[in-house]
Amino acid sequence: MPGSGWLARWPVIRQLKGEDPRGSAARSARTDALRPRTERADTVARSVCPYCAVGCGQLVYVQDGRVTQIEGDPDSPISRGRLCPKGSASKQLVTHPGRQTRVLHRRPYGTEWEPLDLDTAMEMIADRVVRTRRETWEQTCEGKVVRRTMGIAGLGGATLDNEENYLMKKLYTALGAIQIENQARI
Amino acid sequence: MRTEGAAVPEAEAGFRSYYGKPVIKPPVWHEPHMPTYLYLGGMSGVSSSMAVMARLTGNHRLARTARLAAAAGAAVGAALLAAELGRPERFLNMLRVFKPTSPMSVGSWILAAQSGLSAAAASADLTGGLLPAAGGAPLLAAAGDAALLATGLTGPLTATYTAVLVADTAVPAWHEAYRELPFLFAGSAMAAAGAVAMLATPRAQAAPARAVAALGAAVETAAGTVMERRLGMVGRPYREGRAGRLMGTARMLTAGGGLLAAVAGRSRVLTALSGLALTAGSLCTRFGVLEAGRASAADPAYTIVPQRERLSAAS
Amino acid sequence: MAERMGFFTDTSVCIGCKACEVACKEWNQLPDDGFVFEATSYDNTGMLGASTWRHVAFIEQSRPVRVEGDEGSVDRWLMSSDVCKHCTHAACLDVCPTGALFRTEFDTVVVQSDICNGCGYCVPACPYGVIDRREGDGRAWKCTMCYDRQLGGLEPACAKACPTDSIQFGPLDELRERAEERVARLRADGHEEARLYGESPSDGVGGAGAFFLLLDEPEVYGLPPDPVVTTRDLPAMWRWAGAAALSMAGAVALAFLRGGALPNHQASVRGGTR
Amino acid sequence: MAECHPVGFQWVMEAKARGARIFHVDPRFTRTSALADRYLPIRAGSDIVLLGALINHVLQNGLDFREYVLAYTNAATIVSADFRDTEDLDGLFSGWDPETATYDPRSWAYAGTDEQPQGEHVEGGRRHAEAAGPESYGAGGAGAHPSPRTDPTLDHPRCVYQILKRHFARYTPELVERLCGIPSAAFAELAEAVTANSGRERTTAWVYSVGWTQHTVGAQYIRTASILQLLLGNMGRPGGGIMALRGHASIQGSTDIPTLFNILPGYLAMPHAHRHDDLNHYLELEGGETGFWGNRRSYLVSLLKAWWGEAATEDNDYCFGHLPRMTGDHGHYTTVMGQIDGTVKGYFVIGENPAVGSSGGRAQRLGLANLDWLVVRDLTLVETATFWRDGPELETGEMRTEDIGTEVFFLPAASHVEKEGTFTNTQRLLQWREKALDPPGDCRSDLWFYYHLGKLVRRRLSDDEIDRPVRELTWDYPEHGAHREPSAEAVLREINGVGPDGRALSSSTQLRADGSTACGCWIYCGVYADEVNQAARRRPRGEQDFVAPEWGWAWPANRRILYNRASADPEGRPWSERKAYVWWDAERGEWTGHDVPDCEIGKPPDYLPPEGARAQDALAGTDPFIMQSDGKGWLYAPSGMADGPMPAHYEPHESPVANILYGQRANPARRTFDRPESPYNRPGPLFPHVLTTYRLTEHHTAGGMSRPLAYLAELQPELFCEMDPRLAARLGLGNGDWATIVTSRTVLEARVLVTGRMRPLRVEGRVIHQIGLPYHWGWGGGGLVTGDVVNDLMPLVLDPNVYIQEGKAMTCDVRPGRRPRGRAMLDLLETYRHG
Repeated sequence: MPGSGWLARWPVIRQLKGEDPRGSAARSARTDALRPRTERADTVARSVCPYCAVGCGQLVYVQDGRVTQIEGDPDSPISRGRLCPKGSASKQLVTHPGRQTRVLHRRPYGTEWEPLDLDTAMEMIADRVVRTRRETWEQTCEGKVVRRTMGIAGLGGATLDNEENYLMKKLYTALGAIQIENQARI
Repeated sequence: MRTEGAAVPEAEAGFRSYYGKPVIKPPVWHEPHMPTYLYLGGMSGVSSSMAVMARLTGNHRLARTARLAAAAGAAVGAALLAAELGRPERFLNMLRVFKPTSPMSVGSWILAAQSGLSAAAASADLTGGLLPAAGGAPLLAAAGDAALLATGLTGPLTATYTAVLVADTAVPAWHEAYRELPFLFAGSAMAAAGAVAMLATPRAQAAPARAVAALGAAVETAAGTVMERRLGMVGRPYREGRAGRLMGTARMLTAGGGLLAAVAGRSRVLTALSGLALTAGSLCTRFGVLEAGRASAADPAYTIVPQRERLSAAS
Repeated sequence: MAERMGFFTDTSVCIGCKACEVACKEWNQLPDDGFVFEATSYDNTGMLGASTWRHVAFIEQSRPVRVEGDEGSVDRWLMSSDVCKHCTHAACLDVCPTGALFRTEFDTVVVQSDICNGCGYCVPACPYGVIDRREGDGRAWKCTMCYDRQLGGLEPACAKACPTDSIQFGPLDELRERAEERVARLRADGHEEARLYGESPSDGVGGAGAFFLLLDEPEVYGLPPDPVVTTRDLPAMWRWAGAAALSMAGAVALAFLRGGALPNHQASVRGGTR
Repeated sequence: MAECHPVGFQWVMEAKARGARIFHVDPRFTRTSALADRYLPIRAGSDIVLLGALINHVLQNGLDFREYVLAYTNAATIVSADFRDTEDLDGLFSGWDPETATYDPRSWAYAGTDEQPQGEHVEGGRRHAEAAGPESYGAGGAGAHPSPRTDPTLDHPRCVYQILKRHFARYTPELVERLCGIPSAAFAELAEAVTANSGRERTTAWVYSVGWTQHTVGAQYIRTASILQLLLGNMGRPGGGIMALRGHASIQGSTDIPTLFNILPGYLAMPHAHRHDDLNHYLELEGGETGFWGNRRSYLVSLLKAWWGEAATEDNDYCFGHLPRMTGDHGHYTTVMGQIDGTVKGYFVIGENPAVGSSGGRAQRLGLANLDWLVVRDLTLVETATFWRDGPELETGEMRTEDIGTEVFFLPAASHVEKEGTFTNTQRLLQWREKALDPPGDCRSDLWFYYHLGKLVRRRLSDDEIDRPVRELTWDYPEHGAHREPSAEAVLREINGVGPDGRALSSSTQLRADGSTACGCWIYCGVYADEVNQAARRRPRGEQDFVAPEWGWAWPANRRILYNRASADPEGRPWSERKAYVWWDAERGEWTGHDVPDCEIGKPPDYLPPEGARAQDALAGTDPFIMQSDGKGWLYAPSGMADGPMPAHYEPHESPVANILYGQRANPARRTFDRPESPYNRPGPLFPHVLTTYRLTEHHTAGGMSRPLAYLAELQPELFCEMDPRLAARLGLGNGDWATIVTSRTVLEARVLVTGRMRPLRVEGRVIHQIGLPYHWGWGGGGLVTGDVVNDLMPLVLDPNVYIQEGKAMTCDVRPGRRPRGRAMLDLLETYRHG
């Protein structure tokens, strides 16, 4: 075969050899190598869209530790592989540059955020929970035993997993925190 | 272009559109690169023809001017074209394929030939002039002459292919003008090349240049008039707005410059006036045509109304 | 060559959700198009462009209603997802000087971003205003009908996402049949205004690889009513240009031979008669 | 539905293609209207008139599905002679106590049920109502007499059927035209379609979202639809029902396993200090003894065993005393008032953004600014985390950063692909998500956060008695990976429950009241049956039938249609071949069909309960509504509702028109807050227009998950208000201009979208303009686009049953131009409050 160098790949030469200058002769090496990037994924997770409650199936493609694509799961009897604009933007939801990945702390009366170590933050929060609970403990109310704290409240979104809600309710209830609410009220 | 009220303004100007938005995209080519290139390409092409004729008729002074003008026009024009690209470093991709369906592909090959040949012709002439006693001079001169003669073919193509380039688009004011545009461009190119030669050649040797300029002005004016008359509504962008002003100015400068060229004779002042007017006129024409295309693309009326008329005529 | 693949966009079931726009951008990793409120119904995209390869048009219409207090109330809201037509006779492909635009084995028209040098010629050549050059990037971009996905046997991202199957993807012949049936059904149901757009191989672009079922005139959706590939007239253009070139050469020759003879000829060449 | 649930809408389009007719009722012409066969514009807040008129149409013309109604509803039941209707009392039912602004529901009871509990102990009573008690009926009904007196001829003047007929008699097409703004011809077409498409061969389905719930009569909206669907025989049947389209991935799960103040997992009521002394007392009062709810002792004891394990014994009431007690409303808005008043010190905000997402945002922010500490967990820096540095009160000078003492912790959260767990979708379907990858940086799941927080708290405990519930809590889950992520499957297994042998249970019928079983949420029992994560099942749809029972797992017992016993006639035969769903197979002696039958599989249709039977044994073989104490669908609710046994039309709290039906203008039992932070619009010409709010397809709720995304933000980049052309012309506003919208709560600005999709309605002889505002914007939150906070406009006024705020209908004023800034904005607001 004459030449495999640039000259042989030069479309004008391919054209002279009879290839279509508007078709095959014009193809670049990159074009010849094109494949859907999902084929290069290391893993595919079967997930569910996090926006509304229809519960559309999603396939999450991961390559080299990064999400490379999220699209509908055609197997789902609910969504049949389809997604709305929000569901279609799910990859951006998990990869967009505005996502916060570090703990931030604002001191009382502070004017700026300060960085904080995650473990330290957890210890500090646990301290505050225990302290506030003790300080605001209510053993009785209107003559009745209530065993609770009105000093700690919680509000959760409705994109929390059932397992998460369960642990939340379990812990809060044991702590005696009752002002525990959810988007479901709103 | 936004219209008040939420519904599509119906039958507002005898046609319907999507919020008055254009149907087609306006040309992305920038000023001054593209119109200047059109001017330079035309000037270069006609200069080549003049150089050939001057060489054949023995008008060496004029031939030299024209050779240089042809080479300079092609080189600078090519540089402007490259600068106009979104990815100038990929300029050479223009020669990746040869596509007869693409006036720009054809034009690129033409321009490649024209710039190469005119550069060869010019440099042979220049070297010959600088080194009259050098040994290889006759050989060089012969090669230069051969290149020059070849530009006799590429020159006219360079001067006129650009009309096909702009006409082969969906821009109504360009596409519909595909008959007249080549003549308009040819005339404009003659006027431009004639003007350059007039200005840069001793007046004694410049008579053919003045004739070329005058003829060019006449051709351009005639073609322009015919074009606008024939295009009717689609030709409106050539008469209105910025494009209209440019085209009007071009018309005056070209006609005036052409008349002056015809009568300038050996008058220094008149020659200068004529040459400058024609140069400016030719540039105005190129800027005007580009601007008219842009205006024509931006207003959906020029796209929709003729197509609607075509459909009703067919049904 | 594989079977010709295409899009059939049935706007009669489009809900204007714009999933197609987003799914396209996610797959093709396109930049955003700016954050501008257009006040054109729910359309803040405007039109197709270098970074928007699907565009949903929103058209609010009212028919005369003779109920007091109901004048001008909208009773029809047309939505339609526009896309590159992948023409049989594609002007962008015809005029591309570099071969960046080429026809694939699926009979679609694709720009090769590693080849395109941003000459911009395809932009005004397209009779639908689809392809555009991206600011900053300098290259021309448009819908590829997810060529890479097709190479892996996947359907394009927009068609896959479309919740109501308004965007259908498949072999063009099948789609045309399906579309004919659909339009017949709609007409039988009293939607006289239903019509196909771009499906006929005898139209000015030889039929589109992406065609539409519309409920009003094409221009209402921002589509040209009778698009023609500009290169249809190219031979004529070359003829006229050739005539102009010859005329020009002739005129120059005339200028030299008639009016422009040299008064003092020390000419070494006995020219003009050879 | 096309707007907010586009992918679900594919099934509506599918039905339409098969010949279903789609009606869309909405204040605005939306993307759903565009695809519907008919669009009916309606004044926001008047839906009970429309639905009531449909009920009236059915009753007056005898169009009910009589066989279904007689067998499956309480139509024939005789109601107490003490009952007085709103028609008698000008908009109040009997039992109204103006002092406490609550109903005593005793007079609503069935006739001859004198033995039922009295006073405080009645479900629906004051203490019950003041703690949103009715919400605990998410899995079952309130208690009522199991076999009350009936009149199968339906002629008895005090039978439910006749009461209903009288109650709705004035809900006529003319009234619909006058109050809703729907022309009577359009109503007639709707009524004809709904009734013609109901019965043996056909069913009609209703779909709603928060357009029905976010009202001061929200729960009664749903009741009205339920009555209509029961009369037409559309409940428990394929293609029927009332579909609540919920707006968040697991908002159904968030009430099933609630992070709500008034319920425990599985809709068991939180104990109330004044209603419940001990376990027995609690069980006695919460629900009837008959029907499946009669098993609630098993459900609660199993829950307590799941939480306190070995420590929970029969002797200590299974640690029932560990549960904190309610004393009233501890809901979201009351909690915010507690923050403002300084009683609430610490606040966890998890994947939520009340600073822009809750009604009356100003009160929310005042509350946040008065905390000792605040923990916010989210994907981006939502406004709730940053209010102290960029909140709107800083611009007006009402707050200064250096004066705000709140300590704020922002902890980044893992996204839905970075953790595993289940969402419960709008159809009660649990779907397990596989984890795709680890979360980046400090991002962690909320499961991780609460598990490790619990461990850290437990490390800090003393021997003090108050620490006992935490000390004895079962809090030991396997940990995985470098982040020591607790196992979500282990938690799901605990939710499912285990038997005495330690093996996962497969059905809630296995739950025992003797402490031998443990189960975290009885309605989810079976999700881990056979030690298999049933929610993770993904059998492709092509490989199973249309019910697709092997995709995920639906509570209860993987049933896809609730109360599906009603899809068969009393004898157990399908009502029609076309509508066959489950049926009695006499040969095999069991129920069978496409779905899991929603009754005991071996209970024959002719089963009659013996005297004194309890729980499910007390229900006949013909009783499909197995969670109700009488097994019947309730056309009339003798108990359980805080605001009446039947729905009545009340105007929204803020309405530009009077209530022409009753002297009582708005729901008398609605919950209001008399607070200066969030005053109400004064009636009168100052606020002439109706304001309604909604979502757009392109965004999500308050925008936390959509505004930071370029691909979504560019599609709807700016807050706009939709306005009809006539009002716009009157105000001199053009398309794309700016307008200022005012309520007593705040002033905001929006771009104007002049559109004929908004229609002025002729209501009570005058033209009412409705203004539409999508509520997705805020001032920051990592958003690429910003805008004023629409929720700030809303009044704090709640439905009395479930304490949801009235966000869908209020009054407002509109002014041309942009709003004033800073102090000037407060001055303008003053003129509206007091001017």
